[in-house]
Amino acid sequence: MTIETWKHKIEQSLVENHGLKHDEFDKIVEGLGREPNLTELGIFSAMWNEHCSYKSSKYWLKKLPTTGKRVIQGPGENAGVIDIDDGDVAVFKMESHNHPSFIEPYQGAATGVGGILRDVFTMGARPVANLNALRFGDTSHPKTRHLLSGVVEGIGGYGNCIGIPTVGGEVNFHPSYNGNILVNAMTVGIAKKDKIFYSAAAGIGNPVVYVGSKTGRDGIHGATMASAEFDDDSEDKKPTVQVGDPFTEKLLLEACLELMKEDAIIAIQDMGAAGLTSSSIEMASKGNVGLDIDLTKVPMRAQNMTAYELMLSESQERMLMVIDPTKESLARNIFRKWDLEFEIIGEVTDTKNLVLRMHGKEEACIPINILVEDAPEYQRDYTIRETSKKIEIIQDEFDQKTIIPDLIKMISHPNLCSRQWIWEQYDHMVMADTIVRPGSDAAVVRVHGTNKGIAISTDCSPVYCKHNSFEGGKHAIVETWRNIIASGALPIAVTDCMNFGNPEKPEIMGEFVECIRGMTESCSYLDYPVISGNVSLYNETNGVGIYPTPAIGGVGLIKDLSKTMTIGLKNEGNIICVIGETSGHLNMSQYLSIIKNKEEGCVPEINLEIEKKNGMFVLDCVEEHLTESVHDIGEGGLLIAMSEMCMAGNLGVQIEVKKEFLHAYLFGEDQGRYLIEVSEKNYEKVITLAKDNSIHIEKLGFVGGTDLKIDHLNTVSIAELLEKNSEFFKKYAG
Amino acid sequence: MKSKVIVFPGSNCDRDVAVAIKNLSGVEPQMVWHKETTLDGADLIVVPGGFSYGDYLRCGAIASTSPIINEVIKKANEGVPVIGICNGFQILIETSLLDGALIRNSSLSFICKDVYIKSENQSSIFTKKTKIAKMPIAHNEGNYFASAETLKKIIDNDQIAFKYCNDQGEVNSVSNPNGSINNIAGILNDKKNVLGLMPHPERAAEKALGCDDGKHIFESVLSI
Amino acid sequence: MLAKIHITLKKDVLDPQGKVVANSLNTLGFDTVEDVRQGKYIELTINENDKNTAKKKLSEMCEKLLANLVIEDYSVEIE
Amino acid sequence: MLAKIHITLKKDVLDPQGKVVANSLNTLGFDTVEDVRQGKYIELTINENDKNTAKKKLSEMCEKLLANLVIEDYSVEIE
Ligand SMILES: Nc1ncnc2c1ncn2[C@@H]1O[C@H](COP(=O)(O)OP(=O)(O)O)[C@@H](O)[C@H]1O
Ligand SMILES: [Mg+2]
Repeated sequence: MTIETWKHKIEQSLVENHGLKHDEFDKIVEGLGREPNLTELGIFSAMWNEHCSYKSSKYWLKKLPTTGKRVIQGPGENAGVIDIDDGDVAVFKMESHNHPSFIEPYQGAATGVGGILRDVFTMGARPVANLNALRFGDTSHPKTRHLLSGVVEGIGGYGNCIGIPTVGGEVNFHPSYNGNILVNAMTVGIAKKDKIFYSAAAGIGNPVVYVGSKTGRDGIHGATMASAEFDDDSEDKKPTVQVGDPFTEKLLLEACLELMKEDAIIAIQDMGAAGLTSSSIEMASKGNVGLDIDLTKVPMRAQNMTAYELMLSESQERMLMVIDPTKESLARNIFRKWDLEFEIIGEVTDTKNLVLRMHGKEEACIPINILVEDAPEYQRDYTIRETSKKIEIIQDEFDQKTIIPDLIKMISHPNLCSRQWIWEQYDHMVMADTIVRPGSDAAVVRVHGTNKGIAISTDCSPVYCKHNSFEGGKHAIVETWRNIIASGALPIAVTDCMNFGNPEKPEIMGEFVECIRGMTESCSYLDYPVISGNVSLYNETNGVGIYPTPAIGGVGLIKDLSKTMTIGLKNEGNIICVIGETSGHLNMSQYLSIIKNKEEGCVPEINLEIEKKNGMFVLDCVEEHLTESVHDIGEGGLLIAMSEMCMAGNLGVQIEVKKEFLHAYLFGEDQGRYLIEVSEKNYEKVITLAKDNSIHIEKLGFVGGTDLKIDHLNTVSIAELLEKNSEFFKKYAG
Repeated sequence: MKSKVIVFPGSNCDRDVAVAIKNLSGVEPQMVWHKETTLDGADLIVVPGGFSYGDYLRCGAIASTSPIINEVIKKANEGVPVIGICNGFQILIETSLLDGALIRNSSLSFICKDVYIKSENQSSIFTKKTKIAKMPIAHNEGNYFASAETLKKIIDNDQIAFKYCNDQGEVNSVSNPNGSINNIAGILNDKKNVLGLMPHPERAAEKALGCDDGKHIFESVLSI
Repeated sequence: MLAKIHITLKKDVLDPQGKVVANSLNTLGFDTVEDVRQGKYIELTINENDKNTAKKKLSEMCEKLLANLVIEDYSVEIE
Repeated sequence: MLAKIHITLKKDVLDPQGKVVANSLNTLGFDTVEDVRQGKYIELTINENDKNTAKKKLSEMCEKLLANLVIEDYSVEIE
């Protein structure tokens, strides 16, 4: 259906290929008291699709804890805001760009980064860190290599050019992503508490200003596409992918921050998915006002664009503002200096309608409340799948001699090997405040000009979420919390990116509901609220959904950077201790999946009480300068964590385990555990402190030499570990 | 000593180098917008890293046509010290203040990591305090190229400032991160008052960032 | 044989480079420059004796590797 | 007028990109590909009525900005 053949009467097919269900269309007609014209239909389809309206998820998202002592702005604005003392705030959010990245990995990932950056600097914050949570199909799948290289190049291409360090993230490979990769981008910015900008339009008669790049026919229907299930001919959806222009975004960033120093901006909103449509409606709805827009004023890149195209274009690097009329020329000059478009395209009205005109002719008139408050909201049916049951693991089937070969196999595996090949393609040091670089637990970025820093980590275990969505949801939150603790920071809040399959299937909806319940439990218990997020549903190809993937981005605060911890071993003779109890939980572990090729058994459960106690104990030790290095024990278990510390510090260890079931102890994935390195002189202090707090602590061994030695029986050189650990990506994609 | 840092659209290491110089010398450098036309009173001119004009067309090409560049060339010819870092190096090459060319890394990908460099010319105002130094690189087009005769000229005239090496100071192919001819990481003009280098000394100018080898380059040229 | 391959951006696709180059040409005083589109030009020597086979293979190379058909078009000529 | 500008690397300048492209084409099974050189192709619309003036200006643009004469050659045609 094209605009030319449009006959001003609604045809079924047209409604359908706008992704609107028939009852939804009836709702539109009822609300307007008439049938919408094409432009209006396009606007409704963009606003009412899953991506913009959250119609399937809203009800459940409301259950997440979103408040806390340090929370200044929770979900609902462009990004969340937390207090990090001294009048400084951190502003952050994570967002998905999954479908576009599958269709065109470089541009899809690049524009994903551009979009999340705008969400953060729209709030008045200077972005200081980017992270990316990536999920790809099996490494043997024909598409995977191309998608991986394209996505990594695109993320670097955009972030490097605009000059914001990409300091962390996560990558994993699993067949469930063969037809739907996940590209989740997170940005953290820093602002002043009294200089935060919001999107609520105000002041009847105030000018509505368009700034940034010109509007072309880019990504028309992108927002609708982002909520469409794939099928084999989704190749046809290709032309809707837009091209990113990081240089223009850099200019836009500097121009906006420059204008924000003046008292000129009343409201500001970036043009993301559904461009001018969602940004204008967002502003009007938040401000409970109307907007009158003359589309002929919109700077255009292509000839004779229609109202429909102008409203639905997803051209990048654009912003919408309401400014103080007396500051117009000042604002105009700033954007001119930066060679950017600056056009007054309309004004704020009291009609509470969105009115669009072109050459004097009215192209659309929609009451804002119909678009927003009356937007469909569903409580979809859900069924909760049985969680996978415990399997017996027979000790006799294990030969202690295989420990080292198994270890090598695991640290060489795509899901556990070093990600250096990736982060070396990202400028992770620009802005000269990166204190802890990629390759440790959380990345640490200094707040410019101070001695404090923020620690950031993204995590999620989709395998846990698939086989026990509740524990999986709990775990995703806790894993970032642990990473942040391990870097010596106090965890403060998280952002989430909820990637799931088709919510119209009760099983998928059940996964969503359970993940939210698990997340809620962890967030509440750890006083670690969700302050922003994003939902990406319909990640399915030919009816096969991805594993539930609630990617979490956590942020913490280090008040004194001299207390920053990294995972690298520091000195010969230091003592290694394990915090937390090890029962040897091999069910559903990386060991089983990598070595035994089994994805079976029960998911390890997290005891939040112990989790919190252990974490706080580690932080106390760090506070007292009692630790030399810290690493949380995550996927792959104790021995993987131990080798990562050896490799990062290029130092060996001798550890004494003397356990009957060595494999279970070394590769089990019991939760709530950390490895700490302490000097001999601090060892007693640490032990007493542990006793006083009834913390389970075990002495594991000593730092020293060039080998990893277990019970003097099993030995491997750190050099060999390093070699094997860094092999995969170079060979696969390098 | 008054330093001036030139800012182009797309520069993104301008603040980093200004902060480094401020911390080392105690004197706040002056930021100069590329549309300005004078650099009077500058004791050091810095052309910072970044992606001027998005690195579109050719890295540094468009910036090298900015109004301020004529003034940079004038001051350079008067003998004022000029340092171009990363994109700044690319810009100085495009202005022909420095010889050769910087082409795509042999790996064809952006590389951000610590490297070691050693000073080849131990007498220049920039290099005299540096022997072997560790500092980060972060670039796509740092692969130094020069024609046979140009190469001969800069060697004979002692214009090679730095070469990539390993932590032992050995210059070999393994320690060459981007395919640069003769492992060249930085070069001087024939009067030795203009330096261009790909590594980022400003990102290695304080211990908190992991290493402060980079400070010697600023200290020697600012005679701190 | 020497093959010449042109790879250009599709008509409505944004060309950030072209935009910036056009602006800077204008500021350099070339004010009659109206629009700039930047593409790739590849010279490729291929050892085939039959033009048509060569042509077929070259188109295949463009589809598989040289061009990004999502946003680019290509054309192939053989000397 | 529409001008077509080709910018190519000088013979003696190595072309890392071309080399890698050639290799990956070989590994993709196009084993008759011998050499690849990658250059730029610029389409430029210029508002001039006299071809020669246009041509002069275009060469000037190449010298001043579009080509780096240390490593690149250029050629200009006008439709
Ligand atoms: N896509 C990526 N981009 C940048 N850094 C990454 C990426 N993926 C992983 N990393 C980094 O690699 C390190 C290991 O990641 P991960 O395995 O998630 O650590 P952990 O298991 O401790 O959470 C972290 O420092 C992380 O930031
Ligand atoms: Mg992680």
